Amino acid sequence: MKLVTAIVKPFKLDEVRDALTSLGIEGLTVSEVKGFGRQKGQTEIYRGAEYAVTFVPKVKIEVAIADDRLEQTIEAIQRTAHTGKIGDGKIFVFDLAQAVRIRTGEQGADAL
Amino acid sequence: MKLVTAIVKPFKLDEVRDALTSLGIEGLTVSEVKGFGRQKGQTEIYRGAEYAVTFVPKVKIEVAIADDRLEQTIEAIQRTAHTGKIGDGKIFVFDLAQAVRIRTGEQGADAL
Amino acid sequence: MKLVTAIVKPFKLDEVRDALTSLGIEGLTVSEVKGFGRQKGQTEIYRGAEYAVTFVPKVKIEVAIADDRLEQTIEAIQRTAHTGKIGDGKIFVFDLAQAVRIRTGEQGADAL
Amino acid sequence: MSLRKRASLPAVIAALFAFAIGLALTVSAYAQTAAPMTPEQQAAAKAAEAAAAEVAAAAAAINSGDTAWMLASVALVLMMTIPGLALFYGGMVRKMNVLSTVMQSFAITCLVTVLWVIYGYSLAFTCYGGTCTGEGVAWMNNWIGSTSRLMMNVGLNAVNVDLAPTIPETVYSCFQLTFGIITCALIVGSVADRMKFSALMLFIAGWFTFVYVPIAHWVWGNGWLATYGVLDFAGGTVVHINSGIAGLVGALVLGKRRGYATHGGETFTPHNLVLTMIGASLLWVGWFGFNAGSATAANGRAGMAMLVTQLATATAALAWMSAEWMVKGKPSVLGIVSGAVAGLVAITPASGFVAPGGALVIGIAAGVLCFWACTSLKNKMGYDDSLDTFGVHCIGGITGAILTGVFAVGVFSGTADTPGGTPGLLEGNAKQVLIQGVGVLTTLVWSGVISLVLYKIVDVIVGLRVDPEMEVEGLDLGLHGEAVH
Amino acid sequence: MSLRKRASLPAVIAALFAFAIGLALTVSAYAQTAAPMTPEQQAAAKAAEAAAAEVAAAAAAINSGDTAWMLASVALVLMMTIPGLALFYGGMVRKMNVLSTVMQSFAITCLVTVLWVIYGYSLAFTCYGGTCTGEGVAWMNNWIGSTSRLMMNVGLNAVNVDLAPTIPETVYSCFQLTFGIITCALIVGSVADRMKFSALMLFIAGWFTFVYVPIAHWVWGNGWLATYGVLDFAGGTVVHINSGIAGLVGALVLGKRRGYATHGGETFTPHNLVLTMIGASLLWVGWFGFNAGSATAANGRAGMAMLVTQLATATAALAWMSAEWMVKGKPSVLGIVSGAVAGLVAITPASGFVAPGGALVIGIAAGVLCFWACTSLKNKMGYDDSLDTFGVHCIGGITGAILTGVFAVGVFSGTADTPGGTPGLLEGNAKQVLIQGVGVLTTLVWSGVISLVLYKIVDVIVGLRVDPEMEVEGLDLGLHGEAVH
Amino acid sequence: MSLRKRASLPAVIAALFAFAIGLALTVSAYAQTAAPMTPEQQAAAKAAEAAAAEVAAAAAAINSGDTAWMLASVALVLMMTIPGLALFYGGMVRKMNVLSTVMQSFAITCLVTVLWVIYGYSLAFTCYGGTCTGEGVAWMNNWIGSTSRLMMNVGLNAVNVDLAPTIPETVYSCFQLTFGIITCALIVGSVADRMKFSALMLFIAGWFTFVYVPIAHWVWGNGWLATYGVLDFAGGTVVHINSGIAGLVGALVLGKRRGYATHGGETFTPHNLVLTMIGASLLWVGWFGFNAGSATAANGRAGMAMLVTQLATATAALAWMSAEWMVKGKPSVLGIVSGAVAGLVAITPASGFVAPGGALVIGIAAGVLCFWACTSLKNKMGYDDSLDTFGVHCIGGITGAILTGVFAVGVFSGTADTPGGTPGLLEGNAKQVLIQGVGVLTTLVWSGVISLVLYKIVDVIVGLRVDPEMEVEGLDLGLHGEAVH
Ligand SMILES: Nc1ncnc2c1ncn2[C@@H]1O[C@H](COP(=O)(O)OP(=O)(O)O)[C@@H](O)[C@H]1O
Ligand SMILES: Nc1ncnc2c1ncn2[C@@H]1O[C@H](COP(=O)(O)OP(=O)(O)O)[C@@H](O)[C@H]1O
Ligand SMILES: Nc1ncnc2c1ncn2[C@@H]1O[C@H](COP(=O)(O)OP(=O)(O)O)[C@@H](O)[C@H]1O
Repeated sequence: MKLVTAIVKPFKLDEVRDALTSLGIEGLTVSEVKGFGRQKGQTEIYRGAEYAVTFVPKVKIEVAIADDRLEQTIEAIQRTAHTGKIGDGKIFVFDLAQAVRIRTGEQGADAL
Repeated sequence: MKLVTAIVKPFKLDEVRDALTSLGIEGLTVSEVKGFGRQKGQTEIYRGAEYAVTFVPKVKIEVAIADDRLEQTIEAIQRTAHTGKIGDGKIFVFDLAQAVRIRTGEQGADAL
Repeated sequence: MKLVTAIVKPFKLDEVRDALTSLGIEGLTVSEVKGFGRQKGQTEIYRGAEYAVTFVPKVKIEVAIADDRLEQTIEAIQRTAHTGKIGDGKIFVFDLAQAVRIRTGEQGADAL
Repeated sequence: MSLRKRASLPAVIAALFAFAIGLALTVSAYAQTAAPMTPEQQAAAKAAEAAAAEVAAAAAAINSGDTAWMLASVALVLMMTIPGLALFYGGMVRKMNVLSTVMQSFAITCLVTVLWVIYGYSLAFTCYGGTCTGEGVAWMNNWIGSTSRLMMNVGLNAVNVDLAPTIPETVYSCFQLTFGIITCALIVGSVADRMKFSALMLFIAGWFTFVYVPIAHWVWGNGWLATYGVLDFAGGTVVHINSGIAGLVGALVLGKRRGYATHGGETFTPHNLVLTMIGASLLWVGWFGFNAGSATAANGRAGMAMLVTQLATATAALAWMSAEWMVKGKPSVLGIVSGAVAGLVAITPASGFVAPGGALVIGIAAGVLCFWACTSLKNKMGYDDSLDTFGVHCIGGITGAILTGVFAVGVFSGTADTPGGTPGLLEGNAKQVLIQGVGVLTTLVWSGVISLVLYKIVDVIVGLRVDPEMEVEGLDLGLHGEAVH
Repeated sequence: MSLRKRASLPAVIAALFAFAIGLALTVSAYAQTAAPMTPEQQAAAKAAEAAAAEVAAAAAAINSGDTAWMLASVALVLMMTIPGLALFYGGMVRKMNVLSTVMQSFAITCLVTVLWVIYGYSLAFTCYGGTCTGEGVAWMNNWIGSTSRLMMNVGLNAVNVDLAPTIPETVYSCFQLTFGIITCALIVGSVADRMKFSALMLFIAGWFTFVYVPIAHWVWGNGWLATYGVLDFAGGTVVHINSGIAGLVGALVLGKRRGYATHGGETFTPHNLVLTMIGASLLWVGWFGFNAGSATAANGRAGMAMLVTQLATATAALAWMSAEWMVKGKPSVLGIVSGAVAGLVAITPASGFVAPGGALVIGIAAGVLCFWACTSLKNKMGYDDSLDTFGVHCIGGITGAILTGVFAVGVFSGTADTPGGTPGLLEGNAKQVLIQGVGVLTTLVWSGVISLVLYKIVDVIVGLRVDPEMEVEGLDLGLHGEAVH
Repeated sequence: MSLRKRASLPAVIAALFAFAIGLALTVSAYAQTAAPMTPEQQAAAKAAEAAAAEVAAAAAAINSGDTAWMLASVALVLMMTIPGLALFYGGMVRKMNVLSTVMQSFAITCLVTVLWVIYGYSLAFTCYGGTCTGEGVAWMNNWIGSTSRLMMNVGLNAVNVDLAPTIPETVYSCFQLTFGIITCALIVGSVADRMKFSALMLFIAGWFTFVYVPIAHWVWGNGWLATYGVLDFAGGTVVHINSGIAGLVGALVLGKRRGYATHGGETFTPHNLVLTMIGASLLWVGWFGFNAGSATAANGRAGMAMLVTQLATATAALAWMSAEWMVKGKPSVLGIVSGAVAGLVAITPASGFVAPGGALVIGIAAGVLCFWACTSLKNKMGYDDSLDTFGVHCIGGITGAILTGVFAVGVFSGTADTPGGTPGLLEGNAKQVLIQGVGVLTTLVWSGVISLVLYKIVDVIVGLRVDPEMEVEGLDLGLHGEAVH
């Protein structure tokens, strides 16, 4: 099993989720994060004090999948999260040693 | 070492933490996330516009442990986070290549 | 590739980011988390009811790097996030199976 | 079943509207027809005629300055409930329940307004039989007012000659309405976080009718407590003891909130005390309309009421803060604002009767006693009065009601006929303390008992408490389909 | 280019200030010089002199009670816009746009104030030629007022003898100013989330001048609609229909918000309805100044206006809530507060004319009709009226304007000369409903057409809509360089 | 030690209460006893008797309209501080300090109230020796008032014949109290984010006593600055320059906030400008009570004060916004609301003296100068005036005080005896500008020096600044044991 983590622009969240759902993926977990990278944030100005906002809002999508779905998952995320502008984000893939569904105790790919 | 990540219902947090503490685990890290899965969210209605809330609030608990504690940790989480209803959440396990305690520089299992 | 995760005190964020930037690291992702550990939180009192705040605010910094940068990255984080007081936090290192830059489709270390 | 649930309460409201419209038609038709009369009716008619002449004379006596102040007071007192009390309470609950909490204040404001105009004002603030003072007062007026003002059927220049002779009766009715609103809305502090919205609406409709209206009449409508000599300038008994005890009974009937006091977690910490601070501030500001407005005139008594209100409030806030600082080690925002509200509550019955010296003592007493009630008494007794309506309003109200009997300055309530007014214990009239005690006890018993009955009835009809699951996942989404993001 | 963009609007504002200062100098200089006059000028001067004498007499008639209430009313009505409306709207948008939304209300308050003092009051609330009643009224006064009050060039004790004879003219001007402010600010509800700040400022400057000022004069400044007999106590046509239709036209010209209704996500959920509840509550409280203040006196009519306002508001809130509960299954905070605002809107034109029975029906009608407009009509028609300015204010305003013609109680508007006042349909004067209809239609057409022209002009000058990217990433950061953290 | 720390301040407050109660007893006892008198005392007694007769006459002169407006004004001005100023400041700090910031405004409100009633009003607003005008005025009255009103020992119908002859003295005292409150509360803007709560309370107690009370007496209590001819209608010197300079001294003594200006991060961005917008709006609305209320009557002067307040505020807001737009490229919410407050500050001393033309210039000047002070001057000088109390209030206050001397319209301050009133430079009285300058300088020096001494004393007693660790982790948890979740 793999855990695919995607860091994408917030307004792309719905699209990515829909794409993953249509692959048959039934669950994922989302968190709000702040990204630092090539994309520069805007500047906030308060009574003359300028603060370069180096962090831009992103969402992190985590989805655990069986190994054989890795390719199509990456493809789906990349396709839907893509705008072509700097700051589109990253996909990171990790090996998942184990997965458990708390409700049933199922383990491995069944738990996803 | 392993990193155990559990995605559970928010009101179960205190119970899970207490169970882990009583196993002798001394630290963990928690974040607020939104889950998408079989459990359906409620519907919000604003002036006639209905928004199906597809994401439900969850908390993510991350706990790094020595390998030999894996089983009891999973068991403790599953026992306490369990309600039997859809949406109880998942446990994911990762291999942890390295751990460092920033304060002391200790490495490996000592750092936990 | 590795993914280095550091859980540090919030007011250290800017310093850590600057140190990583000066190593040539170009991106990272930050989230707000709550930590439970040896450091005890403060007590909140509301109309006589005392709530020991067992969770203290922390930030989680995630940075994906090429393998050969691991050492200096860990060193930089530890140096800058260090105060010597309990609660300085942890560094966890994971193997990263794959990385993709969404904008370009670049893979592996090029994507970072 | 689900349909029944859906439709029931709105249907009741629709029926209420239909009834009110019918009443309005009847009332205005009645005003134009003249059916043959029985002799008693003729006598009553004569009295009414005489009263009408009096009204006409009084109408000429509408004072624009007094009216200006009372119009402003209505705005101030309404602001106490929305947004004042809504925020005061809303900031203290958990984030998932904040909308349901502010909804309660808002909906009660609407419901009580409609009931007030239909029958509340008439039953509470007019006199049974039409005569309020002197020989001709009907015995029944001890208990309830008349139906002469159903649907507020009055002309532009009508005045309530007995209770507010220098302002339009419409303004006086609006002013007293805002008191009815906040009294009902205060109760929700005790039952927050777990009571069904529909159950609350039903309970309030009953409580307003069978508790608020009669007690308001007894104390302020020349009823038996007024005749007996109870002093309550702006509502220590009618408003605060009354709602406080109804809240406590509700907390006991409903039982504790799920998870309350069983865990040491941060589960029940207030989610945003900035809202609570705004609410407390608007309560304070609006309370000038409440207390100084209760003079129903822009005069020296209103001024003194304002001054002692300001002083007692500040004193009680500092007293609670100091007590907390000594006992718990830190002065808190929730502490100082709770103290301020306790001071406002306690000075309420006293505000037109006491001088600054008395206000100071009342403030200190209220701050310390309410602090004790909310932090020690509650824990010892083990009830879950969620936002301390009992601890602040009932205890503060009792403190103020009794101390009014101690510190009343006779000349402040003097009239042309009785320039000495009603003095208190310090001026040698020890009996007044006992009279005040009777007012307190009456309110505790009547409100306590009727409230209990009403909770039980409502429980049978729609059930008082939300599902356990909804309680855990939040009332905002569960009851109202909304959330603060 | 970027410089041009930066400097253009501030430069316009600077020019405005320069002009105003020049005007102030001219006006006060003019007051001191005496150029030789033409015969017509002499006649005019004589009329003016007579008027001045009248003014002096009237000045003696300043009533401190009336003045006290009107001073308080100014504060109340200003509070309706800032912070009231700002919060009502601000809570309904997404978090990334909340600052831009509250900025709009605040900036409009400032802009309209300056324009008002320079020329708005004079053109709207004085009479062309100096005579307002009787034979001598100029035909032009049907359309526009005079320039006699440019820069509010009056003494301490001047009064507007025709419109508010018992209070200082400065106070009357401030009072009417607050109406101009909120009318302009209401419009932003329709164009929120996508209109450029600079475009909005330009549009409002034009709309205030070419729509608000004339219509206010027609209805309230003895203009043609007043003469024609249209009843509008506090602004059903002038304020609500007027702004509501301007909003709808804006929503149509701008088009839908990016992503609106194409996705089922939670994208467009209001971010914080606690803010909206605060806003609605302050609107309600402030509306007492609006409606009861429109009596321009602290008297029985103000009292009745207050009472019916309270009743209609509560009724409409319960009506909307009940309708929603039946149709959608849950009563919501946004629903009940929207209903309250709908009730406030609908009772506005009626407030000095109807009795509680009429208020009750108006409240029910407003609650149900506006609910239908916001939840069904809008979706059927497919426009994106972001925060329902049209659905609540235009529909509610029309409801109230027409029903005023039905429920008007003649004696409420009676004067010494015409004690019968203007009755409505129920009292046998069916024609009044038609007259009201003319007022409604006139406002819809004039405001609709001129607004359309103004939007188009502004679009050419600076462009109406923000970049797509800014719309997605939030107007707070994009337009104002700020964010709520 | 820890116990000492815990108990010290609450103990001081307890002692204060004990003292006040003792005083109340003494004062009322004194009112009833008659000790043998020295000749001087007898003379004084005679004067007092005469004064008493005058009082009785004046009591009959209580005007209900004026009283209505002043009662409302008290509510409005209290609302400026709580919740107004509390939110204005609270929104600008970081989230971890918001509760500590609002706590400061609330606690100061309470503390100043108690001190005011005990001795503040008496020392500031009565005349030493009992005579205020004419020959008999004591020389000492240049410096300080009398002790005749300790514990506000007055009857219902007492009036302050010299300063507010048509309203109850209790109301006048409450009105002036609200000025004392906000002046003290303004200071916290400079020392926010780092000053200990206990230190602040001690400092304010001293500052109120040794700075606010005397300066209020000098300018408004017939003291030497009043006699000298300084014009300050509603508090340019007494309130704004006074608190602004005290704030600056505090910022300098405390030093910069930890991390201020050393990092480019987003560390010091305001956490929620919606709160700041609410605060600014309530300040604006409440300021009508402040400025128009300073006429202490509901008359034409109050009306003109209201009009110029509205105009100058709007103008300054647009001026600041435009300046920012040109210089920084974007108009911001914080900018426009800061400009509004700057305008309110600057028009304050001028409000009863200038016409709309003058108000316009004052508004522009205030907007531009305060923008410059907050964005350029501060950075150049390098002090850390956290929320710009100096930049807005001191600079704005000086601007207004001086320009009052330029634009004063003589007849506005005319009385029956001196119908010409006090004109300004534009009406040929250049000297007035210098007189205004003396008022400004006096305030700067007295407040600056005494504040410095007080800060140093408090530093020795409890220490001014919180621990570095607490400053980094947040004052809400550290000082008050609370947090916004
Ligand atoms: N090395 C990294 N480790 C972790 N997160 C990263 C890393 N580099 C970039 N990111 C995340 O990806 C986001 C987008 O990266 P950025 O460099 O701005 O643009 P792009 O993805 O187009 O190269 C960043 O905001 C950050 O959240
Ligand atoms: N494949 C997945 N990858 C990541 N997180 C998941 C995945 N499936 C489910 N989750 C998380 O687990 C939560 C519970 O899953 P859900 O399908 O609703 O119920 P259950 O755990 O009972 O099967 C989801 O809300 C989501 O946060
Ligand atoms: N076993 C663990 N797994 C995950 N996170 C941990 C673990 N132990 C500690 N942490 C995180 O590290 C933070 C600091 O740990 P703590 O024990 O308080 O101090 P120290 O790092 O000085 O030992 C905690 O607040 C928590 O967020």
